[in-house]
Amino acid sequence: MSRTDIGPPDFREMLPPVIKENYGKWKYHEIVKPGVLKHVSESGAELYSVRVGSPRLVSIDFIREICDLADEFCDGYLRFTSRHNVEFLVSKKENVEPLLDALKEKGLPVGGTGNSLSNMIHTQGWIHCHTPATDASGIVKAVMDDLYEHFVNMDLPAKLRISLACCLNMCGAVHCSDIAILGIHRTPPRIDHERLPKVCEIPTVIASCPTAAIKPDPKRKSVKVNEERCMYCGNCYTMCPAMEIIDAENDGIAILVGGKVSNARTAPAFSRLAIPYLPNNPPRWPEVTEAVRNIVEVWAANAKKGERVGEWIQRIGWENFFKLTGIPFTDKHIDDFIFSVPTFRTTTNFKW
Amino acid sequence: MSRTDIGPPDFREMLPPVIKENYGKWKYHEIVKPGVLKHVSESGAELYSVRVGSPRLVSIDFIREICDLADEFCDGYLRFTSRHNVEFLVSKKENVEPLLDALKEKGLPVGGTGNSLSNMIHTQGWIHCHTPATDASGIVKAVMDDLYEHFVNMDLPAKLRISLACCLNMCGAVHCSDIAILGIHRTPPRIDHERLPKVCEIPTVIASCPTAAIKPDPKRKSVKVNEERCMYCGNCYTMCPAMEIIDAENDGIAILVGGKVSNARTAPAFSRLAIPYLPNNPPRWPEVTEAVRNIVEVWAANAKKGERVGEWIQRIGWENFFKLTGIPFTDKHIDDFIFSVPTFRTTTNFKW
Amino acid sequence: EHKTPLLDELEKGPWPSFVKEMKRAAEKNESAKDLLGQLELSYQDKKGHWKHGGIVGVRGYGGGVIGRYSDCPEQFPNVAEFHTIRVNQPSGWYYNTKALRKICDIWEKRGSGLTNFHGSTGDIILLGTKTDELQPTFDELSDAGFDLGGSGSDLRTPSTCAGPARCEYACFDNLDLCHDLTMTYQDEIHRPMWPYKFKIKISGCPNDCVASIARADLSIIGTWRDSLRIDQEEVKKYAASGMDIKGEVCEPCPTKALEFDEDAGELRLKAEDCVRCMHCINRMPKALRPGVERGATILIGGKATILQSAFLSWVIVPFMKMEPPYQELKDLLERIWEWWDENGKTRERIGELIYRKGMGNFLRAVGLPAVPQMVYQPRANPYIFWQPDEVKKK
Amino acid sequence: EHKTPLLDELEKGPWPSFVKEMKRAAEKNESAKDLLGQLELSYQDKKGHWKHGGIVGVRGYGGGVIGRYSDCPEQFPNVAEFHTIRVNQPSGWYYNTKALRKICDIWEKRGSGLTNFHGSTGDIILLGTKTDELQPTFDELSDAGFDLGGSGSDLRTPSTCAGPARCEYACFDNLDLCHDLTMTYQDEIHRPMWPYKFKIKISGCPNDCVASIARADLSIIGTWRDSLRIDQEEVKKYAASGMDIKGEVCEPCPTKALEFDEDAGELRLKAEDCVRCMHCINRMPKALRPGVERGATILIGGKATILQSAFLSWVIVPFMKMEPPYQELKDLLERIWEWWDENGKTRERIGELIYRKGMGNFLRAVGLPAVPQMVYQPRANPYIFWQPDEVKKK
Ligand code: SRM
Ligand code: SRM
Ligand code: SRM
Ligand code: SRM
Ligand code: SF4
Ligand code: SF4
Ligand code: SF4
Ligand code: SF4
Ligand code: SF4
Ligand code: SF4
Ligand code: SF4
Ligand code: SF4
Repeated sequence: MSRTDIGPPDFREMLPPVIKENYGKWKYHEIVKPGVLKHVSESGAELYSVRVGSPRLVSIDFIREICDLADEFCDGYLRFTSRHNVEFLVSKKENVEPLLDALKEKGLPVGGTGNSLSNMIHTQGWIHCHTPATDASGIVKAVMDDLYEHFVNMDLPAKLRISLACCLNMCGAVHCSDIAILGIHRTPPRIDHERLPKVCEIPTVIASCPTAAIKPDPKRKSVKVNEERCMYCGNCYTMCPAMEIIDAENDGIAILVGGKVSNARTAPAFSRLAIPYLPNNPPRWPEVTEAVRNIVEVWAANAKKGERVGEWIQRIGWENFFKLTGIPFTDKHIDDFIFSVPTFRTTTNFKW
Repeated sequence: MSRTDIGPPDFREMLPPVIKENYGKWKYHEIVKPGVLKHVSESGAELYSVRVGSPRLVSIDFIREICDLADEFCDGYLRFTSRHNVEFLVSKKENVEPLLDALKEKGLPVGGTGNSLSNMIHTQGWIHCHTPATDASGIVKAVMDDLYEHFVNMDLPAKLRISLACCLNMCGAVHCSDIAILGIHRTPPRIDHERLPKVCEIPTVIASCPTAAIKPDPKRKSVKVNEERCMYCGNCYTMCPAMEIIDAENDGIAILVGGKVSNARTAPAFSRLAIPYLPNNPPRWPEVTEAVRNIVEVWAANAKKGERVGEWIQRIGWENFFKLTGIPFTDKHIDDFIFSVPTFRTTTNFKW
Repeated sequence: EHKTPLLDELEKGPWPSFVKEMKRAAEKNESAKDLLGQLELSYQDKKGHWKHGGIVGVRGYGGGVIGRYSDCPEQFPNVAEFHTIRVNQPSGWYYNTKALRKICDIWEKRGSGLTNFHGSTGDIILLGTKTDELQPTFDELSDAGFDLGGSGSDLRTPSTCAGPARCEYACFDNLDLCHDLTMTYQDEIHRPMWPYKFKIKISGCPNDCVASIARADLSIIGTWRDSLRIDQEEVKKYAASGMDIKGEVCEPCPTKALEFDEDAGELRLKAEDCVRCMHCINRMPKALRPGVERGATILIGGKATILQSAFLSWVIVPFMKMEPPYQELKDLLERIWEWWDENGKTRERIGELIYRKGMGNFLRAVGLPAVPQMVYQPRANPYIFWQPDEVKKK
Repeated sequence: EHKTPLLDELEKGPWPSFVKEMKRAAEKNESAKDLLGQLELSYQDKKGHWKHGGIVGVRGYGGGVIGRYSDCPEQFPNVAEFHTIRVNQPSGWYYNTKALRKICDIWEKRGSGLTNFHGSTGDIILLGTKTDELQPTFDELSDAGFDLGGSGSDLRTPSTCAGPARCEYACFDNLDLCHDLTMTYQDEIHRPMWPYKFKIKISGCPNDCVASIARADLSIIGTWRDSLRIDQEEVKKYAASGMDIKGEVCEPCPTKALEFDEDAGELRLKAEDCVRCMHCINRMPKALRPGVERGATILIGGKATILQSAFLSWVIVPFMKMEPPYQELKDLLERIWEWWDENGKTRERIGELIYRKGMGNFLRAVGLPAVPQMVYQPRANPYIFWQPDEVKKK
């Protein structure tokens, strides 16, 4: 018989001795080389963390494999990061190089620290969700392959955080990423009027629409959509399966840029629209990888040392971002939702 | 028989010869002393403009008087400024000092140029409007008396623009002033249910409310106000005289600060709430003059040279503005209207 | 004779007193006298004593007069009716004394003898007269070469700054443009026809001395496209005079486009970084000047707080040449008015309509191309409205 | 055996391949095999093949399982049912291999053998099993010392950064707080009871390595009240090592609170100007450290775009001490939940409710004092709601 509400294991059981002894006493850290952090305690003790890229969607074989490595080199301790990398917690300096060798042999990339590209936060896509406008894991693989050099080297102006979400629900925190890859629908929901009254609560469906595009259709005991007001967010579909939003021909990807999360220097900021639409082109989404690479390269070539993507754009102005990247600016870039007004330029101060 | 649609006189008839000859050819200017501008043309010609403070609400005697002066010293030409000062356009340098003497004799203040306080933009108040929450001319007189020294001297860190509007309609552009004095109502409209159906269109009244506080009251063929949602803007009263908003006991004044209009350095900006309420205390509104003086003094003592009030606050932070001025910060300062969200602090970066 | 102990307090102090002005008028005019009395009552009561609104006017016009009635006419019979007339000022508020004296003469005869020079929108305000006097006043003003300004749901009296007549910064002939627009749109000024008021203000340069970004539905602001001009000799003189060029001029530059080379005594400009804010020019008017490829930036939507919040105007045309007959501008204006007229609700300012309908819809309707200069930053949400021709049909 | 020519393309390239992982699982497991097949179909069709939702779960819990059914079960019968289980991770994602191996053993027996380490909220995701396996899986997880995480309208699994276990910047014991809150609110995590989901994320310092400001309804971020600490000897070493202290450390300081005295080789801090952004500390971890009077800033309302726009969390408590049993924090949390529960509409996040009702109402309801640290700037409109006791009654 199972016990309920026992909660997760106590993290204290999961800490290697060197951490237990130096808990809260770490004094400083160094990045020994890409992917290898060294934390030094007030006591003089050292801890090496080796950061390894993971596809996140992994088999239990993968988990057992990394457990084997942790048993061999880390007294059986490891952790995962908030961006789904694995971190081997090595208390013995002499174990670092052998671990790196073992990882190399297995083809696991070490990196993601300092001024590098880290792993991409992402979502389910066609693997497990019901509303995706694109896949997740496939694009992540294609982009990470393409930008691999920036994971294993620390050759960028600053940290680079790319994220992906497969629909507007944005399970992948793309709304605050240096570069965000976002699945979008582009056509209004198609209503199954037969099914709707049976499976959906009409007032809830109506209330679900952020732009009030949904009105009752009393004749059919269903609803109708004012297509001019619909911006294809799919929230009605989340509430009601009879409002099919997926449209393979028109679904695709938008790219947003310049967001960040940390409070370092500047306040956290939203990512903002750079490219309104790119087609879904599996298995390797070449339009997307190319667009992302272009932005990364222009940023890397132009930013000052330490400037995150958004900070760089802030300095040069969006006028120049579009000019330098060659991305066309369109009416789609101008906000027309609730908080649009504060984004409109209310000064003659701008660049050509 | 009058002619219609003839439009205003052509400004070209109103220009003194020196201007006609040097129209569009001015090269630079200097502020000779407070209130005296010297413009120099490509041709070498000079024009002196002597700026004189005016109460704006003036009798025809006043106008004739300044006409006399203009006839005597300016070949009959003068202008008014966008802030209601008078400018004597003197083409002969030797007339400047005699004009200044004559003005002194009449008790007319010369100043308002450069880093000084200029005249206050203001409105009708109890003189002529039907919705005022306070008077206009009286407060302006009291404040300008109190800050007179800053009109006739250029001893401030930067330009100082104070404006006043007697109600939320803000006829006086107070929404973008260094310091704004604003008449506010503080109680919901009192509905005359007898009169309302006769003099007001109910749908228009309902639509007039920015917070949707007004609902139909079909029983009385009138409307009712959800007092919790009403923020006393008086727009319903503008649309419907049966919704009396004036409340002598509770009406009063709010002070907003830090707005600007020019594009110089920083973009134009709104004034923001500093003091939510001060009482109406005619004839000299001591609470208001004191509050304004306090802000001016703290700014003048702390700002860097060239820093407008808003630029100074931007640099030191609103945390420090409230600390330095001793003005209490309250829940009233936090926006709760449409664009509130972008004013909320979304970072741990702040000062104590 | 009304006793005015409270108002008398406002005759004291160094700033010229409006009470003194009212008393001067009251000496000759009964309305002015009662106005003084009623104002004293307001000072006692802490509230105004005017009734709500009232529509009055002159023949053929829908605007230009603000009707006003006292709520205590028994006590102050001479302000029982006390309507204000808005008279359209000449561009830039330039006057010769002849013109001003004419107005005084008319107003001495026909009204209270009290005025506002000027109203916040820019008109001459003739403060208070009786209903019967409105038409004769208008007739006489008209004879004197003056006409009424706007009020109600019409085009409000355009206004503009001192401009090339008196200012070296003016980037085009804003005085002429203001006059031209005023003359072209006389009908729109005099006969209310729109969802609500529409204001135009024109400044010769980005210093925006008529506060057009804050106070006009359509703001026209002079600017230039090329580089600002530097006279290095004059720079050296400023430096010699002891000016802290680095601290006062370069540091406040919003884009750090300027550097002062202390050794050479020269200012270096990264022209592509300059956003033409005027700051450096303002500080060194003898050495720096706007560029030569001049025109204006057009912005839309400025207004005060009621109803949907105050808006500062938004850039819709980063640069337009400004030369008579200003046809491109007028065509644009008319397309804007047409769209507003078709789509606007009663009492919905153009800015509020654009907010409600979306900037994209507005730009498409009036045929303006989207450019990054229109925004501080692109949208943060992906709520894009795709147009029918942009998606594949089923 | 399904042919997967499209997916095979994604086995190429240097980044570890999820397709390879799926194939490894598919060798031993029929569901994993069909998942691969169905995904290949999605790659052909350019669309997902999962039906909408479906409510399944384990006894006594309302959340923790995401129900999922294939829309082509004939073709892929082994993913006809393919539900995901969310397992609550230990604080900071620290594991010993024993615990991980237990999970693998259970999932080998009970599910597809595929996982996400981890989900975006922080849970271990066990990716896909049949309805009948849910309860047994849960029972075995429970025996192994694990429990489910949140889903639906409940408290979602809290998560936190590496913290004092591995990071010198942690300003309080964020790992302990995360564990404590998770244990205290087991009922709220397991039994959906609110208008919508509620997420808590906790970062040890303003670097915010769990993205709490962006992704949590309640963000708790370590900070300090006194001055950051400077070890001038270490500063000198950084300088000696060739670091451009002025350019890299001082110039990007948002408030210019730091100056580098080149001669003395010392950093000077205007402590009252420092906003504790971490930048300088990040650049010189050996020389600079947070202060000693430590606690956390509490922010509210973060969320993604749907419906009323994305919100970043808003400061509601600039500084709170963070010490077990965290009673002040828990009391506040409970007052917040109570107000939200009473006032929130279905599917209205706390941030959206605060936006709708106004921050003033929220603060008054939960009893927090207004302070300037809550806003970037005060309101620009005068639309103030006066409370009944603040005005005079008639
Ligand atoms: C391991 C991890 C915490 C965890 O609990 O898992 C972590 C660990 C560290 N972070 Fe972080 N950060 C981690 C996610 C984040 C995130 C969240 C995210 O990316 O989703 C952020 C916010 C990112 C953003 O702003 O968009 C984050 C913003 C920072 C920053 C601020 C960077 C900036 O200048 O904006 C620092 C400071 C620095 O790097 O100099 C930092 C610093 C650090 C330090 C140096 C802290 C320390 O002394 O140990 C750690 C090593 C950093 C490195 O990689 O070079 N950490 N860090 C996370 C690793 C994720 C990964 O696998 O890549
Ligand atoms: C006469 C007038 C234009 C008119 O058509 O009437 C005018 C005239 C001049 N303005 Fe102005 N400005 C006039 C209203 C304004 C306004 C509008 C207002 O105050 O309502 C502004 C925007 C104010 C704001 O930002 O809130 C304005 C912002 C400027 C600025 C930018 C100041 C800044 O740094 O923010 C300058 C540049 C300067 O002073 O260095 C400027 C500069 C000038 C110059 C130097 C232009 C010139 O070369 O002739 C003129 C003399 C300025 C002086 O007073 O020292 N003028 N100026 C207006 C005088 C009003 C008055 O009686 O005080
Ligand atoms: C006379 C004047 C104030 C003054 O003392 O100078 C004035 C007076 C009135 N304004 Fe105004 N407004 C005056 C300039 C303004 C300005 C400033 C400007 O034009 O630069 C504004 C702010 C800018 C704007 O338009 O947004 C202004 C924003 C309003 C509003 C709010 C409109 C809005 O959409 O926000 C109202 C309310 C309304 O229209 O019902 C209003 C309404 C009024 C009314 C007609 C009262 C009413 O509710 O019907 C006032 C008549 C007073 C009277 O009895 O004489 N007045 N009004 C100004 C016109 C003089 C002139 O023609 O030169
Ligand atoms: C599994 C996961 C994505 C992943 O691959 O990691 C996920 C998956 C789903 N999310 Fe999410 N969300 C996941 C983290 C997030 C996050 C990120 C976070 O928590 O840090 C967000 C953005 C932050 C936020 O909460 O705002 C997020 C914002 C949403 C939303 C939009 C909510 C909103 O108010 O903006 C929805 C829509 C909804 O609730 O109906 C949603 C809904 C969903 C549903 C339940 C689909 C639905 O419409 O019912 C997805 C189920 C997929 C499936 O079949 O497995 N998910 N979701 C993440 C949870 C794993 C875990 O427990 O660790
Ligand atoms: S982002 Fe959308 S499609 Fe992707 S997992 Fe989340 S809810 Fe599903
Ligand atoms: S997709 Fe979004 S905008 Fe369109 S009808 Fe549905 S809820 Fe409304
Ligand atoms: S601000 Fe209000 S009260 Fe004052 S003149 Fe304008 S409308 Fe009348
Ligand atoms: S005063 Fe304003 S908020 Fe109050 S009911 Fe009238 S229109 Fe609505
Ligand atoms: S706006 Fe420019 S051109 Fe016009 S008066 Fe002011 S400074 Fe001169
Ligand atoms: S005009 Fe403004 S932006 Fe351009 S160089 Fe001068 S100060 Fe800088
Ligand atoms: S948030 Fe701060 S304390 Fe936590 S891991 Fe990141 S840097 Fe360290
Ligand atoms: S923590 Fe940030 S704000 Fe404080 S001194 Fe360092 S860089 Fe400046």
